[in-house]
Amino acid sequence: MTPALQLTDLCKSFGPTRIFDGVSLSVAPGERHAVIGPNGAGKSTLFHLISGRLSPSSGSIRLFGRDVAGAPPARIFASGLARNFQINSLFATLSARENLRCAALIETGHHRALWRRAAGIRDLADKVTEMLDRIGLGRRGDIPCDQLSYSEQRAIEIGMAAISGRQVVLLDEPTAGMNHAETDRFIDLIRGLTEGRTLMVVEHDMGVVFSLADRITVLAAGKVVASGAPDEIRGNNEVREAYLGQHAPAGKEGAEC
Amino acid sequence: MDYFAISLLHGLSYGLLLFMLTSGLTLVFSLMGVLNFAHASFYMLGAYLAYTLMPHLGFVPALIVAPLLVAGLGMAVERFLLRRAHRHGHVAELLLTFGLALLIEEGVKLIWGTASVSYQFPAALSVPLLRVGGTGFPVYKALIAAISLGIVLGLHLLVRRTRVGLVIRAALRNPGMVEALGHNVPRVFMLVFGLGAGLAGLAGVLGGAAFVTEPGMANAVGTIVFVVCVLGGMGSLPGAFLASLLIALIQTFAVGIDVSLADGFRALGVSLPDLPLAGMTLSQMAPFLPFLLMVLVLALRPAGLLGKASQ
Amino acid sequence: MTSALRWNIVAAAIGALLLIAPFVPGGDATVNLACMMATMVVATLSYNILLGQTGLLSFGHALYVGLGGFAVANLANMAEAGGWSWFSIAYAPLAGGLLSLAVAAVLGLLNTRRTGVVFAMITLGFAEMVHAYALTRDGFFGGDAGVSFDRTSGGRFLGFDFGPQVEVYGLIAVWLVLVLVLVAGFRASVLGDLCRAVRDNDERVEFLGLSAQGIRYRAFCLSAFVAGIAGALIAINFELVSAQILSLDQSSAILVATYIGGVGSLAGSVVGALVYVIFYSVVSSLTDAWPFHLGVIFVATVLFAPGGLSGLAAALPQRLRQRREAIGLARLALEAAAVLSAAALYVVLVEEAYAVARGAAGTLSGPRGWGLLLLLAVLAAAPFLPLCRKPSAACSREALER
Amino acid sequence: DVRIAQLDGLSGAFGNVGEQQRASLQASIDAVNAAGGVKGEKLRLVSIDGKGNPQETLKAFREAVDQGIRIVTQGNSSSVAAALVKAVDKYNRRHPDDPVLYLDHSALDNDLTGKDCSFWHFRFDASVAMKTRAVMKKLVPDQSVHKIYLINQNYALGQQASEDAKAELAKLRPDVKVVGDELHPVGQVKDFAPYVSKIAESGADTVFTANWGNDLSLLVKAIKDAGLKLHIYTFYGSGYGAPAAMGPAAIGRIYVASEWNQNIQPDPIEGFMDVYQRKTGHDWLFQRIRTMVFLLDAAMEKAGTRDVKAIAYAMEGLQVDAGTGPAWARKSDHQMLQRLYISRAVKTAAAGGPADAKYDAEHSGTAFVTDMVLEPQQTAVETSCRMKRP
Amino acid sequence: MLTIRDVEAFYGKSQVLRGVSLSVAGGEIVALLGRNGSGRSTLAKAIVGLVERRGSIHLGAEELIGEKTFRIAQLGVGYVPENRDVFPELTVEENLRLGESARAAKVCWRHEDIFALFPRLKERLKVPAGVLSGGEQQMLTLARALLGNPDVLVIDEPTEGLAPKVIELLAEFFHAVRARGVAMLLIEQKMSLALDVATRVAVMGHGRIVFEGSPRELTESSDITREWLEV
Ligand SMILES: Nc1ncnc2c1ncn2[C@@H]1O[C@H](COP(=O)(O)OP(=O)(O)OP(=O)(O)O)[C@@H](O)[C@H]1O
Ligand SMILES: Nc1ncnc2c1ncn2[C@@H]1O[C@H](COP(=O)(O)OP(=O)(O)OP(=O)(O)O)[C@@H](O)[C@H]1O
Ligand SMILES: CC(C)C[C@H](N)C(=O)O
Ligand SMILES: [Mg+2]
Ligand SMILES: [Mg+2]
Repeated sequence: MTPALQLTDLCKSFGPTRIFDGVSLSVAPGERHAVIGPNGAGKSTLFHLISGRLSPSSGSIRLFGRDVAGAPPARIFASGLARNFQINSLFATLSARENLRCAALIETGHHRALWRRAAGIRDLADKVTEMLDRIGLGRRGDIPCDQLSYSEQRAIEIGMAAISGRQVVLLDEPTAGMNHAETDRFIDLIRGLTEGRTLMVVEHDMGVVFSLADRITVLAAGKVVASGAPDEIRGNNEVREAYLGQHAPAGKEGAEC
Repeated sequence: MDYFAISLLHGLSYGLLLFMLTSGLTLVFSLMGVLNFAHASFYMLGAYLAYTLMPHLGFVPALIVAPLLVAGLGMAVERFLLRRAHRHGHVAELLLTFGLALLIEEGVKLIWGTASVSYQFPAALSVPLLRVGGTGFPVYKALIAAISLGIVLGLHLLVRRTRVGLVIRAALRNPGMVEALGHNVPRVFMLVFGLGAGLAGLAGVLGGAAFVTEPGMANAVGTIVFVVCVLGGMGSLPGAFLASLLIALIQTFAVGIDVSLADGFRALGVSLPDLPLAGMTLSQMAPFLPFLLMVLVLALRPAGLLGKASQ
Repeated sequence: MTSALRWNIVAAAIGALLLIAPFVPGGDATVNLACMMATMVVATLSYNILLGQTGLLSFGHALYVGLGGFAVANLANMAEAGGWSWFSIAYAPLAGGLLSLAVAAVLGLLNTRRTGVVFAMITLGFAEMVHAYALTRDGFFGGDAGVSFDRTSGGRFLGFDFGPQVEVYGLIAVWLVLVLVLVAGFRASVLGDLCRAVRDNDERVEFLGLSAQGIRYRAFCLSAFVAGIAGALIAINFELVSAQILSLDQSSAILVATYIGGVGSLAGSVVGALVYVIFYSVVSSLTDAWPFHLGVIFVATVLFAPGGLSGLAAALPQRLRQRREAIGLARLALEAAAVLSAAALYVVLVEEAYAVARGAAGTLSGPRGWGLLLLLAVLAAAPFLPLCRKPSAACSREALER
Repeated sequence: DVRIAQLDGLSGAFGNVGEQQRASLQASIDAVNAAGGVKGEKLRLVSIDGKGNPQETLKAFREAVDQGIRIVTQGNSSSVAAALVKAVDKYNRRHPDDPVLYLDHSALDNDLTGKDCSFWHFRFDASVAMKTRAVMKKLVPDQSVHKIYLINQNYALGQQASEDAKAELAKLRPDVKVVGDELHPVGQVKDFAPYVSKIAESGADTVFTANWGNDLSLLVKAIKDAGLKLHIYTFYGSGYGAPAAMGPAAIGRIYVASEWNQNIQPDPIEGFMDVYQRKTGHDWLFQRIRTMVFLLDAAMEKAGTRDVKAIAYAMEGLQVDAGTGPAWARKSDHQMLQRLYISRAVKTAAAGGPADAKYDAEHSGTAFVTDMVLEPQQTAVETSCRMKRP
Repeated sequence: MLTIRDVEAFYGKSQVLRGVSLSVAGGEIVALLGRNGSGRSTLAKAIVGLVERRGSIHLGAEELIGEKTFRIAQLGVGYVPENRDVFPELTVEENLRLGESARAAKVCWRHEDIFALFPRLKERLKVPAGVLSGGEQQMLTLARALLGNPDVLVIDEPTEGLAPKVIELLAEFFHAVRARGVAMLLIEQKMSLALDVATRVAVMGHGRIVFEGSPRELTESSDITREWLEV
């Protein structure tokens, strides 16, 4: 079976700074794959490369077998990949409903019917209403989203990635900034929304990672240091040391004035 | 050859004046993110104020006082108007200065009339400084070049050497956060805007006397200044310098070239069809050459000559 | 008020206006005024598409207005020279719109690559270039003198030759309605949604599989098309187009009108155009200070009412109600009177300044004038006078609300 | 009252010219009113700013007509005049019972009394062709002229001046070389130094220009700043800021062809000019405007009605005193024929110049005095006008 | 050190804080917990003057309400915002320089101290802050606030986006800062961390303080945690 996503020998540098040095990774269709690693390891950059925000210095990215390395975001989306953003990136003055509507256009095929009355497209409206309910904004769907709280905006981010109907969904720290209860709710939500799809997720919350992921890849210093089932990773010493940490030494703090 | 030399002198003098004008605009834009549409209006005010002050104070004091007055006005504008508009975003700021330009023009018409006023350099400065062939190059044009160069160098040092530049650039994105770090952002903004206005005023004192002082002068020079800014790359001072000289030289020399595109090709043995632009001589094209240049450059380099490409 | 309801009210108001305009007393003057208003509405509507919906600030919109005008003028002259009896000025605006559309389709490829200030400057560059070119070249642009034509050239249309101003008014009104329907349709359409999305966050649009530039490009072309129609109507109204129609002045007129009315809404565009034309033609015949007044209104709008007059009108009833609850009816009336007096004071002073500048004897000199000034000043300052100030609670709330 | 609408541009690049014309119109109208008006009715001036461009002028025209005004006047510039004539014609075609009369005080475009002539249009200044020929009367005999540079504004007036000058020179002084034929944009050039460098490079000894307004004053200023010693033949060099810009450098160099100079002897308008200059601070420059208002007055008296058509018919061929002698509007094309003067710049009498150089121009210390006089008949040129009369 | 009394805060017309009183003494870490949207960030903004507010907030003897934000900062309040407000166009170094202040305070922070704490930043000094990873940006905002030598630190969600190992490190660091007598108001989602470092906890619900006490008391009062924290 062709992997949903296959990265081979991916390299990326910004000027002299080398972020990736030959990363290879493969995600099977239907798999929930988590990427973890220390801050600045390049997880978000990886997502940017896959989704077309950045283009790789070398190496290939295959989406269902098709090479999309360096393609523009819209093309990659068309090939079946959607994402959210670690730092919210919504249509600020549009309502949640309208945000979702825009995200669902391609999936429903209405992006060509540019002149149809947007609110009058039945299947689109139904889909959006359903998604609003699922992300818990059923009654707040018509408020401009810059007036919603941070976590509500995070929910829209996820909703947009989900409603787009893409086969592969990338979520960058979807639960950052949420408390436990919220986080639990979102894990369920994400699980439901990505049912039958391929999910790639970046998280620092190990609770989320271990409850969501089928497989985990650990990224550090521009390389894949480990990849495997959650239990393998949990037990991996190298990962512990590079990332999870247990008795990390404290830094030296300010001197007396 | 004489023609070339004298035109070069004229072009450089004009170019440096243009740069003094543009540098104020670029400064305000790159530091505050405000594209000040009223910039050329401050230029006009400089000229008119100097015109009014000169009989009372004499030329040199007027040269100093008028820009200071304009700078003061600029600060008042920032303090009482721009600061309010800032809350509504950059477009609101741009539109505010746009409205201000309309108001200043009307105000000038109200106070000084719709006709041009006879504001000129004192006779002592209009004598030729040097002669190239039979043609004189007046002292005042040399003066313009010298003052422009001096001011601009000083400005450059000021911005590079102080922390003020940093505060402003940061405040551009997120003024609240800069304030939360303990910087008096509003005051810095006010000073910068005043400085920009003052520079425009000084350019006006010089430019008004060299050319014409009339209510339309702001519009006439305003669009050229914007072209310079965009051509050089928005917010880039070196870009503005390059573009100012480029545009000034092109405008100066184009006047002297009575050759059309069609002529050029004919010399190469190709005859062009009778297209609208092909038959025009360069001197006829002079009025819109700057725009043409800008459009061509942007087609090839969307960020302008020295502008940073933004994602 | 829901947007649909508001839209219906506006539509009804426009309909009524269209119908009665020619019959209002005042004869030709009224019809002329109505013609100018209607053409301006078309222009602001086209700008609404660009700035209001797509967030693209253009300083060169005049280019597309102008091209539409020149297209019609030249067509009419060709019709006259060639004795085309099938031609009628009635549908010539379509040709104007199409020419602008065609030019926008080419220039837009370059323009719409950028947004914000750079977009504004590029559009300005194109417009100024064509403006400067038009001034010096005879032929299509007619040079300094422009292109005059006769709108009755060609044959009749439904029995009208459009010589009389009333017939022209009818023609403009019909086109206005068509354009309104078009723009309203656009706003509610999927494209309208996408334009607003691009306005808010063009990068994100790309990650939804759509091309932001493509959307900007479509909005730009559509807006140019409507602008071309506006220009054609302006041309038909005056039977002349000159390079002036391509100038920055023309672009700023449209910008100012659209913004004063309220940039985000259709109603705003309509209101803005009406206000602008009233200043441009009615107020201008009363006072030389009209551009100053208009400028002040524009600046005040930018500062205090970013939603424009229409936004202000929509929010006003609620604000008044809140204010009344906060401070009571009497004091509200006092404040309203103060605001009106301040406005009157401003007008009186500016008018006086203009009168003095023109060398006219100041109307304010003498005890009557001073009395009036004093009265207005006192009224304007009334809410701040200690006598009128209510103690305690009301005051602190007020301070807070400010 | 009989209202006359002035539609000249009062703002924009040439607003200063419009303002002076307004003052001249007002003074002339005041003079008529002081003498009892038209059959007891006063003339009244209504100025509507046409901003110097066709589009705004047509709007102003419409405004005037809406106000019930049926006599309009305008003169700056020729391009506006061309549009206005057409608009007036169309209006009159559609309103045959209530037509409008257009009195053109300054627009020189040959076509206005040539192929585009109209029954409703009367022109009170000499046409480009007439002025060019007048200039040539002075220039042709001058044997110090060898190389001439033509520099003109790029619109009807300048284009025709350049064409006519070249044609005349080819006919009358084939030995004179035209070393430059420049058409520059109207009202946009802020610094003529580049053009002047070009003139210097060409080796010209003489310049011919029909420029006016700032385009004239800036041109001569640049010539002066460059220290070039050239003879300058102009249509308008005694006004529009040119004397002020050149100062004494003008003396012996500038020639003007016009219907008026301030120092015509003996003073034909007795005191009128003094009052005007004292009141407005401007030189009295537009004698033709006074003639125009006087002719209108005379025609209205003669027609005995306010019917514009009758007035227009009455104006044709009617002779008035232009102050400088008799003047009348030729019936065939409605072109005013009047004396034309070639004037030259001299030191004022006060500064030791000739005795008749009494009034200096724009406080510049130079005065314009008569060098040559052309009688009305001498100034006439043939016309191609085929006028349609109602 | 920081005394908040009856503070109300507004976004335009909508009131978010409805009479909050809370105080933080020098050397104390008060953790502020609460559900999403309960108004904790708004309280932080109210302290530094980034939102419209009334009531009274004292820093020592100084009243902060009515003061401009930059004055509040100069008086010694350091603020770490929740959404990593770095200045994206400026380099990391420039961001840090903006945070510096010559204030004489209990604790003086030098660049070396910062780099010892966040070595990652030292490597990235010359890059524009906008390209930093989420976690790096979080470190930068912390570092920047520290360089201002504040007496009171208001920290909004510092752990968001940080790797577990760094969070551990952070906990140590909080203790150390506290030991120097700096007062800290810590807004945090991660209960474990909050309870670990805090000397006192407060819980916010619907714009009010609904609980105040020691960490132990909070863990014991299960009704509070159930009702206001959904744990
Ligand atoms: N345009 C750029 N130029 C230079 N360096 C960059 C650029 N973009 C990213 N980087 C660097 O690449 C590294 C990886 O960043 P990335 O955002 O992918 O990290 P991350 O793994 O998502 O970290 P976190 O968990 O903190 O979000 C960072 O050190 C960052 O500074
Ligand atoms: N700019 C704003 N305009 C209007 N309402 C706002 C704004 N910012 C926040 N709010 C509202 O204020 C309330 C409190 O928000 P606040 O950010 O203080 O919550 P929080 O406790 O920090 O929650 P979170 O965990 O989501 O950060 C929320 O209901 C939110 O919708
Ligand atoms: C006022 C005049 C100088 C106008 C000029 N004669 C023209 O025809 O344009
Ligand atoms: Mg990241
Ligand atoms: Mg928060």
